Amino acid sequence: MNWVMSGVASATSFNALSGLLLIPAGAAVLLALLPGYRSTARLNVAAAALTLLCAFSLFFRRPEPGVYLLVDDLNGTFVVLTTFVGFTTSVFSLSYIGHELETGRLTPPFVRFYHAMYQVLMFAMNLALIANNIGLMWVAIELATLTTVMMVGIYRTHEALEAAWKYFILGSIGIALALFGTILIYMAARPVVSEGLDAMAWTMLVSRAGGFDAALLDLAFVFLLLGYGTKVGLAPLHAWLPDAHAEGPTPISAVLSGLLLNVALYALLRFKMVLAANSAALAPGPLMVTLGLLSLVFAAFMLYRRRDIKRMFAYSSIEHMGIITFAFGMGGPLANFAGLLHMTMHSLTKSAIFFAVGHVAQVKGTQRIADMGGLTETHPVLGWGLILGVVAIAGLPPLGIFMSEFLVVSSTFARAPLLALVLVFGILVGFAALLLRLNSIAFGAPRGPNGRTNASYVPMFAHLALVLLAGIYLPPALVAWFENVAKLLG
Amino acid sequence: MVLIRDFAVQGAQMLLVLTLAPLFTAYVRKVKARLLRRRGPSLIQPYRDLARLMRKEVVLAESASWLFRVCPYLIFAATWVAASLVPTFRTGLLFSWSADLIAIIALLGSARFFLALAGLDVGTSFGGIGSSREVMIASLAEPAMLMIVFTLALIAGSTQLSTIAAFMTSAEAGLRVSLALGLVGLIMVAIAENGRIPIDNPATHLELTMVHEAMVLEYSGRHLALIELSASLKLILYVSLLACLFLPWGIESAGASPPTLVIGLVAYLGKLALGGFLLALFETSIAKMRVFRVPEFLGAALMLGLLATLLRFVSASF
Amino acid sequence: MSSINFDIAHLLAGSLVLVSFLELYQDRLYALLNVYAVHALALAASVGWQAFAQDAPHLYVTAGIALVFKAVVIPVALHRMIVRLGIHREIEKVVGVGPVMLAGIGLVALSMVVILRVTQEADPLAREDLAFALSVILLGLLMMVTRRNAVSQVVGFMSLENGLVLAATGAKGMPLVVEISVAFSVLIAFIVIGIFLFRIRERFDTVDVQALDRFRGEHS
Amino acid sequence: MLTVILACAAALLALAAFAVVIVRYAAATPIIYGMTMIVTAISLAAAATPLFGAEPAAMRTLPLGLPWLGAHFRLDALSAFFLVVVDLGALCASLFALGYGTHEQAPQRVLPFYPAFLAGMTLVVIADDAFAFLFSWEFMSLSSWALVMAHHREPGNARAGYVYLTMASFGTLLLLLAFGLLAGPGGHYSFEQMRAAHPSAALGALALVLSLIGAGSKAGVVPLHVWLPLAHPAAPSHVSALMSGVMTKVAVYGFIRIAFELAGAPAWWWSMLVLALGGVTAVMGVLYALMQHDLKRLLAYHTVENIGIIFIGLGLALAFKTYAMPFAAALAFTAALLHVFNHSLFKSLLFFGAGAVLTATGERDMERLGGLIHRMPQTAFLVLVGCAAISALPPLNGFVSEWLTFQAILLSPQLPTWGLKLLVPAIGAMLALSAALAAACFVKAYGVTFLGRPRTGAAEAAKETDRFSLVAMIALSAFCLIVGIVPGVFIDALAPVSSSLIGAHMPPQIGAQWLSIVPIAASRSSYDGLLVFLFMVISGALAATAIHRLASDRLRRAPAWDCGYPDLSPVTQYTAASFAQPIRRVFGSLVFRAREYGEMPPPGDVRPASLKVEISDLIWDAVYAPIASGIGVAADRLNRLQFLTIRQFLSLVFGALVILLLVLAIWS
Repeated sequence: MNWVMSGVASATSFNALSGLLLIPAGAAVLLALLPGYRSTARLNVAAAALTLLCAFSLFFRRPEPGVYLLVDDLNGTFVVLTTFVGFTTSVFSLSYIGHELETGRLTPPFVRFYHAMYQVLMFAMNLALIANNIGLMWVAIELATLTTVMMVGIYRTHEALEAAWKYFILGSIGIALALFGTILIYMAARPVVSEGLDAMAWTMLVSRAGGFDAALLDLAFVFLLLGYGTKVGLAPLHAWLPDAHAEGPTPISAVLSGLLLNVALYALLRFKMVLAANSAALAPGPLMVTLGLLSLVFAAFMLYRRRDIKRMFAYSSIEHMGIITFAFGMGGPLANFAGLLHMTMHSLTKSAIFFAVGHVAQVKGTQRIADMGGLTETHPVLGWGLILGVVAIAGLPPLGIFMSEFLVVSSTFARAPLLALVLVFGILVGFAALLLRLNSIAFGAPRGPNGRTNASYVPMFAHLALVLLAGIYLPPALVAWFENVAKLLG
Repeated sequence: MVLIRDFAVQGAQMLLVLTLAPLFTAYVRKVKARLLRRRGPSLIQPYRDLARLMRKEVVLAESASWLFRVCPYLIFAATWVAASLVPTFRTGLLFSWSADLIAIIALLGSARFFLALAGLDVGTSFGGIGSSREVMIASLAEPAMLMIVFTLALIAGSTQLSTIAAFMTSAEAGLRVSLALGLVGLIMVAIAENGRIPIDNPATHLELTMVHEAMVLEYSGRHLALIELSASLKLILYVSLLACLFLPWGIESAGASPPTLVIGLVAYLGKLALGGFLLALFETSIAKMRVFRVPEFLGAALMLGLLATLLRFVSASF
Repeated sequence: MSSINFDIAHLLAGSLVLVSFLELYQDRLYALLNVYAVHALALAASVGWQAFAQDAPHLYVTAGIALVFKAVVIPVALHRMIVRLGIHREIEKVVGVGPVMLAGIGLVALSMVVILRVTQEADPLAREDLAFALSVILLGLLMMVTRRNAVSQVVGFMSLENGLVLAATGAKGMPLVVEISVAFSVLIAFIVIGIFLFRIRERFDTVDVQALDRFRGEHS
Repeated sequence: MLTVILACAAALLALAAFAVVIVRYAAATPIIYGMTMIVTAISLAAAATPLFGAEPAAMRTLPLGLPWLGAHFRLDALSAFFLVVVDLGALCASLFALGYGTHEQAPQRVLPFYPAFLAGMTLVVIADDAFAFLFSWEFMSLSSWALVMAHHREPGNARAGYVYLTMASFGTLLLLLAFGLLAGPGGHYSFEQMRAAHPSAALGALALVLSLIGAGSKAGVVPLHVWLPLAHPAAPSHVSALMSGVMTKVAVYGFIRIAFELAGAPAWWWSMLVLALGGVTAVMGVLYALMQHDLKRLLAYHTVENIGIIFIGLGLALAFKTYAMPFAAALAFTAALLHVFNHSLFKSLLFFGAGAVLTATGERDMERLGGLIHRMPQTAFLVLVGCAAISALPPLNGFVSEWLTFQAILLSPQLPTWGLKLLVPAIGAMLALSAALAAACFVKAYGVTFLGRPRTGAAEAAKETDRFSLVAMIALSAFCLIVGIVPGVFIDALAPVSSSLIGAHMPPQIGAQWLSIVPIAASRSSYDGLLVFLFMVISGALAATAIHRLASDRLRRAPAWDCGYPDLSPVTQYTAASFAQPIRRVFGSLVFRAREYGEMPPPGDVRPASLKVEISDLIWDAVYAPIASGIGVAADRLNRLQFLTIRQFLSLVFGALVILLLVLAIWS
């Protein structure tokens, strides 16, 4: 733990930053050891809540960047979002996993494993976000990937293992490509900065990027884009994503879509900043724009033939990741702001949707869309909650994604009309597909079994309430924060 | 004082068309009969018919509603108002500015609207046939009429009948292609609107060919009398309209002195006589056409109207 | 850096590319494993040389891992697994040797072109190393996508990873290289165990589409 | 005033939230509709004042929406006018729903969304920046979508909702593009900045086309109307009335705002585009309506027709504006706006009537109705007023606005462009044609529904509708009559609107003799609804008195004569399909590829004869079906990518890597 000692100045910041890492890590160990589902699930929630508090404390006192750890406006956003969704998801999984135990889909040892892994995942994501070292970040993202691989396969059904295996293999390739990119960045930085850790520190990379070798940076970015892009789920690197979402436990689907994709995107953004700081390097924008649009349009069409509800929303995640990547690729204060907002809103909304979907799947005992119908009649709260979620994700007001899509589309059209047309086309195609499925799930004569679920609705509606609030009123503090970040992103 | 005189003239015109209408119908019948070498009914036969109908009791179908009984009055009122707005022997009528040519068409449209509804009210198949065909004919005749009105309005710079008539009498009008096209179109529309041969035969009660008569099949007594009177009014209205627009000579414009009034009146009667004669001549020389040929007939009228308007639009720039 | 240092590093890295080509050429699993062992040996030698040349003793650890784990343990384990799963006779290429070799040459050329854009001021050793490493990575990927058999795909992944280690050691003074190579070894162990546990013979490339549909829960 | 209106919008939103809470109680229906009535009445009063007293535009910025921009709201004459349309419609709809809503099977699916829908429409017309505008616009679509889905289990409604929201989203996205264009890369989203920006000709033209498609799809311009006849009838009738009568007008508002104010100086072809679309929309809308036997769908298609008429007026106004003929432009613009107002009146009235019929019989299919005039005399009378008004019969209001439009057309020979010279007469013919066809259509609708004999037991058992519904309909028909006989008052109220957008207004009408309206000069044209009305009343009364004084007033009920073939079965009556047959033959074979397949057994054969009519919607077939199947094919093709093996997925990654490296290699 020498990195704790090395760069951290004040006692409070030490607590906050290390809390982000130590609390999940400690909780993971405890959870792995403790038996009993009820107490461990509560412990899981408590740990997530504490981590969230630590993240909030970063608002008030922000530590100076160290060699290993760094908090600035950019990752502050991500940390708060991650810990928040991590917390609400733990609340959701408290009741969700209970139901899974009751129905016998999971056995107590696996639940213990699940909770421990959950905290490891939190640890890994937090580490990835606050690492000031591209190698450390890489390690953390890989750790997060591996933990989610474990969780995806937790049901041990044929399909789950298949999905986990696919995720594992494709993830490993992503790991490898990202590592090569990381090495290349180091090589580019070494002659300018110095040998050793400094040449991998974000703080150094961004400030000194002007002197780096442009060709190396270009090459590095290609590998990073593909490597981390695999994690983001950009087409054509997305193949693991739908299956992993569909076969894993629903809280993990929520975390995957809501958080892990963001973390990988965060990595891409950081590298984009490095490239943007070097005038000779190729602009990363066009590559991101291309991949983003490709993902958007591809996922939009894929939505039409989905029969599994979770897989469908997984494709919707790909779609939105496409939009976000596109926005960041376009760059400029408006598009960057929109990208950040979209990312935040997507995290909240998509996890809310997965909470709802988890309920639906438990109620109906299946994930097949054909076996669901008339949800607003049989389960009004759940049905309307799901509708609200889908409406939000489809980018309709008064919910938050409307604002970000508004900014992305309108700011793009003034600059690159053709791209905006493709964007609009993709959004519309995806919208129609989602609406088509929503119609059959939420309306019409009830179909399928009408079970009960005792899972909590609170996390879902909490998320949706936040999304609604953001759609109507963004607090100035948040706006200032986002604007700073947007400026950082260039 | 002027107001009272204007009122008097207005009233006179209204009463004139009302009293002349049956006579004109009878006159056309008479001429037709003569042309066919028949003697034909007396000229006052329509008055007798009306009086007899008035005296008879009304036999009302059991399924008839209140609308069926109100319709004759509405139809009569709309037609009469429309007719009273057309200058006959004198322009500058008191209320002429309350409705222009477009409004007159619309008033006739109202009358037809209610007539068609009345046809449907009893719930018989013949009434339905009549209404259905009537609205089909109207759906083409009205636009044709409006296009002709457009032409006239563009030439005269007004949709106001008095203004148009005044313009036509002035030297500016001259001979124009648009006018000729408009005249032909208007005659075609007038024939269709009044259910004359070749569109409809006012004298027939042959089930499958009738239009107007099918709609009023269920009417009897005083209701039928009003309907018949309205039909006569409509006929005289169209002839007056044609006379006013295309043969405006003799219409007295302002400052009514008795001699000019008399001239106007005589001229008007002359025009009516001419119009009726030509109508009868036309009707006797042509056969009734199939119902589904009617759209072609009226389509031609619409095209004429459109052509005339287009010509005006195009030539307005010169 | 002296010219002899450079030449030796160059030679070793180049031999890694050569062995990669050899791997591509093999169509028998046993032979493939043997060639892979050579690949790992070449890597160990290259890393060892870098440790010596850069005077970075920790790189010896990496070299040791390559030598022991990759050149011995893993091939032996895979060898056994092939026997267990009874897949030793299978010829499992998607495309013929000729096109694959041609593609491989194309990839090497591509990596050269891409790396040559890097300015001369960059460390020449790193530059050359990098070109070879990139070639090895691309060839490893090529192998993964042209083989049907899970074991040979693992071999492809491992040679890809060798390329990564080569690149990492070539970057002078890069921290965490050892940790990374350990992490990758663990990853590979996981994959191998996974194949063994789940009896994945051909799960990488099932031709039975209907079976896949069933797995994916997308059948109606 | 703006504050009051904003407070009303907020109150409506609060009501929506409140409705969610209380919806399980039976009293929720009267409470919610009563409250919306009060709120919309206040809002109506607040909105009407700027029209009658010339107040400067009020502005207000709330710290909502886009953070650095805030939500701008502005109440100028145009907003005020449309707000009056919205609030008047909403007021009547709420009143109607006080009675109608009690028959609602699923009030929980209506009550929360109804006030939200009203709030959305209110906010659209007062929004003064692109974000607030589109936000409210889409919110309006969304809440009305929820209302369309209220009766989600009825066949066809799910599809209606789907098509509706998809098209609405399409329109919103296009408007978004238009605003993106007008706002420029700097993101100047407030209308204030856009007004000041004076976009270049190309930019303005593109924005106009986008807004025409975007707002036009919401308004129901052919060929973007497909959702409208599906969605409007699917909603509960008071909502149908609002959607058809009011929401389409809000769309018109959006178009006016962009085309007349934000998109800069118009080019000559703008008006041609708008005119052509308007003409086609008017004729196609009414032809579609003629082919319909579903009462509410017929009304919905008529909305399409009337939107066409409004767009014709707007197109003329644009043309006159282009060539600096302000008075003619003001005339055309006023005609369009007056038609907006009128249509909101009679369309709401007719939908209320349809709702009353629906409640009384449970039927929307005209072929299963008939004879309702005996069972529901008051409703029948009020609907008759509506039918006469929409058929543009004097002295009702529909005629006034169409008359004004005709007058505007008659001014157009002075336009210097050849294209316009040729187009405008054709548009005039189309307008005339659509007016005549509309009358035909309403003869059919009214005759088959209300007249004749009941065709089914349901129609026979119908009962007069409740008092609230009747009062709402009475109010609307009174308005139809009032606007028809004293149009001058309303035209004068529109003067500030046209002065603010056109820079001129029609001459004041109030002072004219006998309350007549004189668009340009008395010698040119004038119309006096009051006199025509009085004239008709007097002559009708005169005839009635004379006859009752002089003639026999005996009356005897007897079986119908029917040329001596009386058949007592109501099935022998003319049906809607048979009524429309002649017109279908004339127009349908061309426009709808209508085909009739009749089978008449030879004499002696006792089999029933049969007649089958096939109608195809060419617009759907030509535009929408290919899009749908194209998306289906693309989705099928791409869907194969879901079922690849891991190796093949890896190949994709590999391929992407190689391509990117190639790009990199070639780049330098």
